[in-house]
Amino acid sequence: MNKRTSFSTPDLAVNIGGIRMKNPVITASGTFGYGEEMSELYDLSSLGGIMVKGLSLSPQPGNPPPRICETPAGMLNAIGLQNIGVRVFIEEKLPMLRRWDTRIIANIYGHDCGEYAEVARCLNDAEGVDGIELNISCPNVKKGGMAFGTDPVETRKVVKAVRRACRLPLIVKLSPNVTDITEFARAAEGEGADAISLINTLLGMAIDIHLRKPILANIMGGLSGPAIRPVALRMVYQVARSVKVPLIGMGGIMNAEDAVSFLLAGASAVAIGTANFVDPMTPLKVIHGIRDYMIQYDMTSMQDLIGAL
Amino acid sequence: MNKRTSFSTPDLAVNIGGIRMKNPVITASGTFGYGEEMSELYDLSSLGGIMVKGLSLSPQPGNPPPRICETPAGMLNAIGLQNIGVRVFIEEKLPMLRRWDTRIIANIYGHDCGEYAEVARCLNDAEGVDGIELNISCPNVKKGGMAFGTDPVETRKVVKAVRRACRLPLIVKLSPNVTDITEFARAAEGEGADAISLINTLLGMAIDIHLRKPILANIMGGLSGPAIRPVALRMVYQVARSVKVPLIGMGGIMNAEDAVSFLLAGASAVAIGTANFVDPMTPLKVIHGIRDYMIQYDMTSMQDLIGAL
Amino acid sequence: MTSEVIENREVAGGIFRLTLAPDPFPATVAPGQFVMVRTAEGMDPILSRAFSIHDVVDRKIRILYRVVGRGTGCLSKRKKRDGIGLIGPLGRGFTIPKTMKTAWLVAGGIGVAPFQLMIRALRSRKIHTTLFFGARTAEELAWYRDLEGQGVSLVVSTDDGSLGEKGKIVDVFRKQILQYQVDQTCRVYACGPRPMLSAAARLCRDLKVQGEVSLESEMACGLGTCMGCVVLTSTGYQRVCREGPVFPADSILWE
Amino acid sequence: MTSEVIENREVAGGIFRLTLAPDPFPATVAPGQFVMVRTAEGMDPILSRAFSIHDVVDRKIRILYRVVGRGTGCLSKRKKRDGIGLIGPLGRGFTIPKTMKTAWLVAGGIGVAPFQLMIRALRSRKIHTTLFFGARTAEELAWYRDLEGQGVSLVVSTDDGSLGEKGKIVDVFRKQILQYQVDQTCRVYACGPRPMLSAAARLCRDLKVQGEVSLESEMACGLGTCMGCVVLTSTGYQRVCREGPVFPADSILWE
Ligand SMILES: Cc1cc2nc3c(=O)[nH]c(=O)nc-3n(C[C@H](O)[C@H](O)[C@H](O)COP(=O)(O)OP(=O)(O)OC[C@H]3O[C@@H](n4cnc5c(N)ncnc54)[C@H](O)[C@@H]3O)c2cc1C
Ligand SMILES: Cc1cc2nc3c(=O)[nH]c(=O)nc-3n(C[C@H](O)[C@H](O)[C@H](O)COP(=O)(O)OP(=O)(O)OC[C@H]3O[C@@H](n4cnc5c(N)ncnc54)[C@H](O)[C@@H]3O)c2cc1C
Ligand SMILES: Cc1cc2nc3c(=O)[nH]c(=O)nc-3n(C[C@H](O)[C@H](O)[C@H](O)COP(=O)(O)O)c2cc1C
Ligand SMILES: Cc1cc2nc3c(=O)[nH]c(=O)nc-3n(C[C@H](O)[C@H](O)[C@H](O)COP(=O)(O)O)c2cc1C
Ligand code: FES
Ligand code: FES
Repeated sequence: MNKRTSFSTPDLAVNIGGIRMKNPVITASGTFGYGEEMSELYDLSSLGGIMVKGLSLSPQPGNPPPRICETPAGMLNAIGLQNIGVRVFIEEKLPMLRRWDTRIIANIYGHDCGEYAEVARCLNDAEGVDGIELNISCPNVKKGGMAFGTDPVETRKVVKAVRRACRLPLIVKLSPNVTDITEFARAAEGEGADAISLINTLLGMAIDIHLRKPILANIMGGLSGPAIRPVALRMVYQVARSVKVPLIGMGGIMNAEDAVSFLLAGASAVAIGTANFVDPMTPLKVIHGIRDYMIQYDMTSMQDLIGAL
Repeated sequence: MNKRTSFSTPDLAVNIGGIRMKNPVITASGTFGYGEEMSELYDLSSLGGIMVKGLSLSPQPGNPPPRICETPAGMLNAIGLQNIGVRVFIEEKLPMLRRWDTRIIANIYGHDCGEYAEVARCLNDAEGVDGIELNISCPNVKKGGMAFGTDPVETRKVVKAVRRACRLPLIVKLSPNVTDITEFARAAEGEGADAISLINTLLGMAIDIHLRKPILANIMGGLSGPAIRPVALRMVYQVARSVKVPLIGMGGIMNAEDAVSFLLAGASAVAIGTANFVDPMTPLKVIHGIRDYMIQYDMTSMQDLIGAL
Repeated sequence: MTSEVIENREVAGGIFRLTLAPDPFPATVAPGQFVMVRTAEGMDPILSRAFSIHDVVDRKIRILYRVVGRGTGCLSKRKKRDGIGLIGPLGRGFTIPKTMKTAWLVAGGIGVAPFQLMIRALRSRKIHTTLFFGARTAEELAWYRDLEGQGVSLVVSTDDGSLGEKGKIVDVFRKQILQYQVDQTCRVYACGPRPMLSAAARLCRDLKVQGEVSLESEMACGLGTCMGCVVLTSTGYQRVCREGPVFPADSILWE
Repeated sequence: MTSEVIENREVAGGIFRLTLAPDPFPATVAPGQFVMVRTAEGMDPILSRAFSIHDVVDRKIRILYRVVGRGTGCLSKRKKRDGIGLIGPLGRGFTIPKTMKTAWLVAGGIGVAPFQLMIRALRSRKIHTTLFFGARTAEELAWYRDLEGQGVSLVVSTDDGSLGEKGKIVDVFRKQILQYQVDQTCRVYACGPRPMLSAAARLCRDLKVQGEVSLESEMACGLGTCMGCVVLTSTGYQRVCREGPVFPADSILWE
């Protein structure tokens, strides 16, 4: 209470496995493109970080449409990781992204460990990438994707391969489609991950009962949005109690209250995904709301908030 | 199209592993009590079946409140299987339930295989139970519950024990909190399950950011409601392609369209859970809606509809 | 069942009175019972909210609610002629023994809601009734002046003393009741925040007067099927929606 | 940005015209662009819906929509003075080359929406314009008589022949256009159901006339970030929300 009288602005800075961010709010991979379009809407320098759309070695066409489908308080997507490829990203998108004073985290995936490592190596040699997020959890591509994230042996292999291939801070993004999420978190940590992000989407499906076929051309897709928040929050809470590396929590965060609940559960930062579609200003509102919450409860630094359940 | 001219009412009857039901709409365990209260609202004889609240050998007090918490398009519950015990159920509730012309399915759980078997034996000897639903998937009790449903070896053991203990049609209810649901379905089928029901709730959590503690006294709870429907539908679709026994699909079914999508995905019957809280008339509306759908598409029996993707 | 909005009026800052015409109109309605209300069309929020039946006039049901969150926020936007889903009346209301002569109603804030209907019932039995009504501010109380014309004594208090006595209504009630000779013909009825109810329950125990409290709890079904709304009583967990919401004050383990 | 509902009027059975006052008003609006609209308060439905900008009058944006599902159902209930979240204008609209002299607009059903603003643009450039407008029934067409005063030729058809010619509007258009001498100063603009658009595209190819089609697709962001709304073109998957919604008719692989 007496701290209140100082009226000091709380310090929102966090260090996520070596990535120093001015605040704990990141935009989730695949929901923010390469930042270009969003920069027309607001100053990206306000963000703690940007996780760019998943990058692979060569450009990918992605899945045929329909790729998305609305569900109660959520959505399914089966984009199939359409992307321009890591080299084009480095040449064409990264220079533009660097103009903003924020951390650029490259989300990557490959079809096998070698390809994962190769993408990481490209980024390691490029100028201006602050960290790598290893997507071992995408449910929408046959090879390279969920298979790595639902078998702890595979998880270990791919993390090891990428760890060797680059010196950048390494974040491993876990799949929620597993029996025991902590097992995968420990596997990633054991192989040298600097941080863990969770959760990716839950595998789901929707059917058009009149056409009598799945709505998504890919049949199944990944469920995101507030619908999955209770599951995401539970997993963050569990993983926070079983590893030491910092966590980036995500899954249905729509506003500052949601973000605070992930921080209290033990995440050191949060990522905003589907909410960017619902209200593109969400990340800014979340940053302000976290600050207001900290002021209300006399918290001066993020350490007062993270895991303070 | 020419069938249409006959104006025959479609036949909604199904046979779920030996349980003959007049229609494929059941009320899900834990969302309908023992039917008593609901019988004040409508004629329970309209239902295909009733799955009663989970029964254990001895009465259980359940978890301390708060036990429920609303979430986006869903809810968390941590009832902790409060129940009157199987013997009191047989003596006091079953005679009343038998008055309705519907199938009574007893949902059971135990703390170990022996207890599971003992509950099944009691029901086997009682008059008027049409089938048993084995709950190996409740996330809200420490022992006896999810542990059995997230380890295929344990699943096999408990199904085997109960299979031996009773001659009643045996339905095994799977937990969705697993990496590969089909593995558990095959395990249950292999040990003699007559049918499989899925899904139980997803393990989730919610936090009160002002009190800085979990909202549920039990910390975690089970997520149900439309939020989880895409996950449930996906699992039904997957399991339908890997076992031969009939499936009872559930998870977020709110109306006839939802129910039809589960039937198309391969379920032979559906159960209505959380929707009973939102609109207690849902099961009746679903029955009528399935009938209307069958008439619209000239389906005469459930065989035309089940798995007709 | 469905109902039509007849009126949805803000009677004080953030407090609304909603008048609904249910179809069909329920056979019986007892004071202290509640209804489950679908506050929004669609699924946000998904669960219905419980509201005490505030009054019954002319085959209309009234509820009184304070806007606190998503559900009541949605409800406050429903307009005349809108349809609203409704279940009820539900639960066990207040009991009024034949031999009763004196009723003390203790209401904290929006906890006053069920007492309008209760006052009608008490008056029709010619029971001498006093309503102790406490609120945070004068504004929350002022609109309730209509009650004065209804043959009940009214004692009010506010947290800030801006109207009536200053302080908690239970304390005001305690001071007054100590001057009475209480016996089996008297009864206390309390509705409001949990700390107020437990204080009222303690008072009843000390004075050896029968008391009834109307509880709140998180509810999913309101019907007794989900087992979500339980409260710990001397006979174990009881459902607030079925065995309650009104319980004998001495049956609740207040911890 | 937010906007205030100025009017939300049912102009024909199930077809509404919504007039919104956005704050701030966008710097530029081109015909064929769209806006993303939050149809409901709260999260049911959670995704915004795309609507073509129907008209701009007096710093107000108008959209024209048919109630088909949950989102448009919610939208139809929004009342005057309600606040509605809005993003836009978005995407690439119709292009009007300097040398153009003749515009043929082909609209199927609610696909007529973007053409009101388009007609204003064409008229201001004194381009000779004919609107071919097909609908299922006379009612869907009748309200649109206002267009007649605007200096465009209007040809209408209905599926049942209850108004105008009987049959699909593309067929009506085909018959008429065959009588013209088409060249580079003519252009076809089409908006409506996908089969209509592909038929229009085929016609353009056959007649060697430039055509533009406005496509629909399932959208999450409307901004170009989710990659959800793609359509297969001769240069691969393109985003309907960013590279479209208006595409050269010959660039789309109609399959
Ligand atoms: C038997 C019964 C009778 C009731 N009668 C009335 C009545 O007559 N008038 C009335 O206004 N309300 C009454 N309530 C409370 C009502 O059901 C709602 O829970 C409350 O209005 C909050 O709903 P909400 O959706 O607006 O808030 P929510 O969005 O659910 O919650 C928002 C905030 O309100 C708090 N909150 C949640 N539930 C309650 C609660 N039960 N009481 C107080 N705060 C809560 C939450 O902690 C949260 O901070 C009654 C509840 C019960 C169980
Ligand atoms: C660029 C663009 C511009 C658009 N402009 C307009 C416009 O000016 N006026 C207008 O009324 N609509 C327009 N739409 C369609 C609009 O965005 C909605 O998708 C449509 O109105 C259905 O929304 P809903 O929520 O009511 O239906 P939903 O609940 O989403 O769906 C209900 C039913 O409608 C069908 N449906 C879903 N999406 C569409 C769609 N895009 N078109 C037709 N049927 C659909 C579904 O298959 C379903 O059967 C446009 C779409 C795009 C992409
Ligand atoms: C349209 C869409 C595309 C996505 N693409 C990626 C991706 O390329 N790589 C990745 O790791 N996660 C991807 N995700 C997952 C999100 O980053 C995030 O983990 C998930 O959506 C949960 O968060 P949310 O509920 O806030 O959206 C995508 C999600 C959506 C909705
Ligand atoms: C309040 C509540 C209590 C439940 N109790 C049980 C139970 O005792 N046994 C059981 O097998 N499942 C229980 N369930 C799970 C449901 O039967 C059902 O599998 C699940 O809720 C998913 O369906 P729904 O989304 O339609 O509710 C319970 C669910 C709820 C919401
Ligand atoms: S609210 Fe469901 S039992 Fe009381
Ligand atoms: S709607 Fe998201 S990219 Fe087009």
